[in-house]
Amino acid sequence: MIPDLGKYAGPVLSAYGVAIVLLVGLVVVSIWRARKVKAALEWIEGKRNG
Amino acid sequence: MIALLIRDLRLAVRAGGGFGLGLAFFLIVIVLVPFGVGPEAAVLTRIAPGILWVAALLAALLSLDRIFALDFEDGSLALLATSPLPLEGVALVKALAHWITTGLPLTLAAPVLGFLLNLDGPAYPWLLASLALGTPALSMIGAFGAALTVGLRRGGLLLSLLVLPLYVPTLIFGAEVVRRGAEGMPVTTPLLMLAGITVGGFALLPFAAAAALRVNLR
Amino acid sequence: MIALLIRDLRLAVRAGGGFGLGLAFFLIVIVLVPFGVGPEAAVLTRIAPGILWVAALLAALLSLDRIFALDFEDGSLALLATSPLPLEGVALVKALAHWITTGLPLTLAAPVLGFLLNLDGPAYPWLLASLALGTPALSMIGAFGAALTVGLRRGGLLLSLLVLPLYVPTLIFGAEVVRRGAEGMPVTTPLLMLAGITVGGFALLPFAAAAALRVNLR
Amino acid sequence: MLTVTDLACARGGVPVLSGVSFAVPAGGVLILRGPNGVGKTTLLRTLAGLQPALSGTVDFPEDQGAYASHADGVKATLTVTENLTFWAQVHGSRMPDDILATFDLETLRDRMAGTLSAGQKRRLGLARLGVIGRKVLFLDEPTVSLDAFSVRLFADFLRDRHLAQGGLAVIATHIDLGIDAPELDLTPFKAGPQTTGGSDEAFL
Amino acid sequence: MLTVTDLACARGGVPVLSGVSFAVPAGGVLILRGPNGVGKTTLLRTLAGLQPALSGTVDFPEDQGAYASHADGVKATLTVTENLTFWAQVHGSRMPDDILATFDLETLRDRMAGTLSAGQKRRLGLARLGVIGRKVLFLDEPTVSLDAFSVRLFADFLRDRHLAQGGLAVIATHIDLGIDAPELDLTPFKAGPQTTGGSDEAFL
Amino acid sequence: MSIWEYANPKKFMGWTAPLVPWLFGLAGACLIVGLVWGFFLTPDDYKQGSTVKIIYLHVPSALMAINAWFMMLIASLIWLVRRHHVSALAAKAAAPVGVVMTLIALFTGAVWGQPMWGTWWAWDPRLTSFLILFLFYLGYIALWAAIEDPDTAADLTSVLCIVGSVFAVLSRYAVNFWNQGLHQGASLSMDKADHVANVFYIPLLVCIAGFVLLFIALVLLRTRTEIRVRRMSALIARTRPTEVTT
Ligand code: HEM
Ligand SMILES: Nc1ncnc2c1ncn2[C@@H]1O[C@H](COP(=O)(O)OP(=O)(O)OP(=O)(O)O)[C@@H](O)[C@H]1O
Ligand SMILES: Nc1ncnc2c1ncn2[C@@H]1O[C@H](COP(=O)(O)OP(=O)(O)OP(=O)(O)O)[C@@H](O)[C@H]1O
Ligand SMILES: [Mg+2]
Ligand SMILES: [Mg+2]
Repeated sequence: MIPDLGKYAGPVLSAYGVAIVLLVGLVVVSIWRARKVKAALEWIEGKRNG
Repeated sequence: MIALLIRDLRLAVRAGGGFGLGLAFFLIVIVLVPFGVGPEAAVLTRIAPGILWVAALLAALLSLDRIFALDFEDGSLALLATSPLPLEGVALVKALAHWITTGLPLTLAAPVLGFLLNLDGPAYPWLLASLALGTPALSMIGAFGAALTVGLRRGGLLLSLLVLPLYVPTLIFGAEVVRRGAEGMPVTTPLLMLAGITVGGFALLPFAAAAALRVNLR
Repeated sequence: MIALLIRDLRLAVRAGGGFGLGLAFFLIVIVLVPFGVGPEAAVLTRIAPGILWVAALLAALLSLDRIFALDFEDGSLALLATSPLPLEGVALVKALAHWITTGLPLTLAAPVLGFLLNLDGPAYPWLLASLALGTPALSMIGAFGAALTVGLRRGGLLLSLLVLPLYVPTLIFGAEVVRRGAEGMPVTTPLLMLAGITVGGFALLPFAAAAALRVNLR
Repeated sequence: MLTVTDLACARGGVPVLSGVSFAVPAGGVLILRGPNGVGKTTLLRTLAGLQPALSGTVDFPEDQGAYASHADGVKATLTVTENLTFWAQVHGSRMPDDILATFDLETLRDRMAGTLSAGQKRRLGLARLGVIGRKVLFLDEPTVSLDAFSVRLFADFLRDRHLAQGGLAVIATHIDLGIDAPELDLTPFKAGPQTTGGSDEAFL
Repeated sequence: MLTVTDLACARGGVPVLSGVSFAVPAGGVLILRGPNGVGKTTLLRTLAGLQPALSGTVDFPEDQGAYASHADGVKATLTVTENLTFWAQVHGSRMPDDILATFDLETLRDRMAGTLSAGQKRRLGLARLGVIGRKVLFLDEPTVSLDAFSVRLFADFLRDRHLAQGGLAVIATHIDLGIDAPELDLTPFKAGPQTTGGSDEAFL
Repeated sequence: MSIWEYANPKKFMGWTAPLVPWLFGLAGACLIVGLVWGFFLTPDDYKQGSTVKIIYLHVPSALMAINAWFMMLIASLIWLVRRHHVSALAAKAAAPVGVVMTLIALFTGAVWGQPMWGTWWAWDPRLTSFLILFLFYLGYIALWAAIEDPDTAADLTSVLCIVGSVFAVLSRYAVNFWNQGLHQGASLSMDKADHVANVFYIPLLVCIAGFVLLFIALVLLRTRTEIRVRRMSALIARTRPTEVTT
């Protein structure tokens, strides 16, 4: 499946690997924090109104 | 404004005022480098212009947080802000005082320290010229950074982080002047650029610094 | 003592506490040197071990005045001195906290910055080892210097002046380890010396620092 | 003449006081009262223009305001005289000859300010007010650390020199200054949770 | 039990007080009086062992002294509770459950100390005294910036908790604390120019 | 209704809510298509071999790293002139995204440089000015983190962003100048994009689109989070001092 990368397999794969890890990491962290903050805010709003 | 300048200079030379310590730091960095790099003369000659400029920059940097922090802590800055002096003028005067207590002695001492690093003979006048032209810019840019971080307790290192990238152009042109001077190449272009940065900085940055001070005094 | 350590670490990571800024300074010095010295890879490779160690030393140095000064100013230090904790323990813990917030991150980041200076391949493990062994000594020696200057307002630069000569042996052996590592020479002797300085420093300097603190609190 | 109309002010982005209105005539004093944390410091800083008001107006002759708090800009490594001369020069005024006597600082005139005791340093900070020639003073706990004698010195200065020359003052204090002046208790003006105008208002 | 015998003390190398003698029994308070600059701060620092005496002796149970002044070691970036817990841990004591209530800090418990008003911060500084479990307190103007209500809180704490448990205190202040205690005016003990013992004595 | 109405935090929360998932979906689709296409279905370059595949990550991330700073500059100006909280918070939200983009560009460039130039890092003008950009990002983020009051932080970081931009341009020029004087330069040229054949070009465009969309989605999401944080602290502040938790 993986195309033959020849002698440059190392650089190419590590570039893809690190870039994807960084991107996915950023997305995951952003979403995780968004969820956390949203929950905390809803809790506070609920307490204020209820 | 003259009164402010005189006061700042007087404070600097009084006990604990820090006069001469920038110079000492400059000296010590220059002395440490051969310990780290090793004593070979050829290598030292090669890196001398760069190291001298980097050391001058670090020495200027280390005393930046004095520019406003002390006056902020004891309330003087708030009082100055409500005084008839324009805050832009205050920023300008304080940068000037910083230069007189740091940049100027550093410039005068640099040729002596050049010997320690085996700097090439023809480079000495250019070392002096580039530092004399460039260190005022370091003080003014630094005053801007100090104004940004004045509200933070011990903003010292944050200040370094903010200011150092702003120092890059000055450093490049300054070191380039000395290097070209050492190799007998023409130095006009980098020297002009250096002058441009200094003039531009003194024309514009006092306004940015005053704006930052106003925000921090709020 | 654990409580003190935890408090110091907590203060460091809170706003304005300065965690990570030592690291940033390290990074920036390493970046600045090529701007000054010029971009030639061969020259950079040659001076990389020395510059890396000098930069690490300067980064440690800049955050030294936080070790005691803040606690002195707000009176905490006087209160700690009259508390059941021995002042020697306080000095030790504070040096430790300084190392955890400065020396440790610096050590971990150094290999990455080695790239920027074109450090030779075989030198990397030795760079790590020498910094891991040497930076604790920098923190402990620095804590002693900070204890000496704690009573002075903005003793920052004076502190540098006092501490830098004390750093010279650590610097020489540390840079030597890396340089020998880069050239494939045996590194045991300088490594042992480095370890000796660290162990000796931690055994003796807390007492000196505590004595200095007592004098300054008077 | 100081006129404050429907002022609201905030600390750390949170409204602290609202609906404060008062007027102080030339030659008058207003004493601010209120328990710790009610917002005296905040109000004085707002009046002096050191922080923006949330709403409402503060009106007094331009360039006549002066603020003084614990941090009174005294430099430890300047002498008493040097400290005062500096502020006089900054304000373009001359230092009155008798100001040192007024605050009983004559014997201390050549001492470094850093070697003064707490009360002596405070007197120096107050003496600055007599030097800068400003008419509208905003004073935050001016008599902290002063002994009874020095409090009287201060009251005399205020009455006989400042107010007599048409100045006015707003003073926050917890003690009795020995000045006959109207008092304003800030407790009723405490901002409720609904006060509008906070910098975070857009987020509510 | 605190006994002071013929004490002389100096500030900046200059003798300030001499011949001070007094004793405070367990459960007792001594209030130091005297005009600004007479040497109250100097005396308290000497008693607490923060600076050496020129001559004379200070005697109280070891490891029982605690000194408190304006600078009360409150960290701006720690919360009120974190500040107090830290000092409790350092002294190996437990934080009493009601100490926050005693100083009316309950609603502020999770606030960063840096965001407190002057008086609130002062209350926090005083609460520290209730946490460290020391018996012999040396307090330098403890009620600066406090309103009348908070001064009473402090007096109650001192009387009902500290003194009642056998503690004692020496307090320098310019105001009336509402505590019934003997006072000592330091004016008569002012060191004359002949007082011996200054660090520069060898040069006279 | 003026266009600025959309910058009111409440309105902003309203109209961005349905947008975010779509943007993430679209960005993900573009990225998967572009990267899979580029990685599996394009031939190797005759000169660079398979390393040419790195272009699909390197170029879009380098583009976005610069554009993120540009966006922050504009948002900062809007904040200083019109004082719309959302623009300040958007600038704050974009900075970490920009850093990650810069890191990706730096890293992919470095591993590409090893086979192409024989070195991980060279002090070439382009690389150098990127490193400086990275430092500006770090300083900007550190300043945000260091200041407690959010409005003060917004003001000061905005001023920093503007002054920093001027100096970034200046350094770019300075670095150019510096390297011409000293460096052989030729081996570092990166003008290959002009010659990139269509086989490489189209997937590259898809990847760029993916990065742009991802950037927008992330900034919106993070801005929403920042708004919520502000709202939270506003609510907590208003309930003071009767009860405070969390
Ligand atoms: C750490 C190393 C590197 C960094 C920081 C870096 C940075 C950059 C930057 C800032 C751009 C400009 C993006 C734009 O504005 O269009 C760029 C584009 C590009 N880079 Fe790199 N680069 C690095 C290494 C490399 C290497 C080793 C190669 C290949 C030999 C390479 C090939 C390219 C190409 C083909 C482009 C797009 C063409 C263009 O815009 O002219 N880069 N890179
Ligand atoms: N940074 C901040 N964030 C939130 N609240 C704050 C901040 N700073 C102060 N406050 C609160 O604002 C209120 C007003 O404080 P202020 O200092 O004006 O009070 P004050 O009347 O001067 O009190 P004191 O008599 O104790 O000096 C206090 O309740 C204080 O806790
Ligand atoms: N470094 C110094 N050098 C010389 N004299 C000093 C120094 N520091 C303080 N003094 C003097 O020592 C005397 C005692 O000061 P101290 O601070 O003990 O007074 P105090 O009674 O606490 O006054 P206050 O009520 O104003 O706080 C003062 O007259 C002061 O001017
Ligand atoms: Mg107050
Ligand atoms: Mg005193």
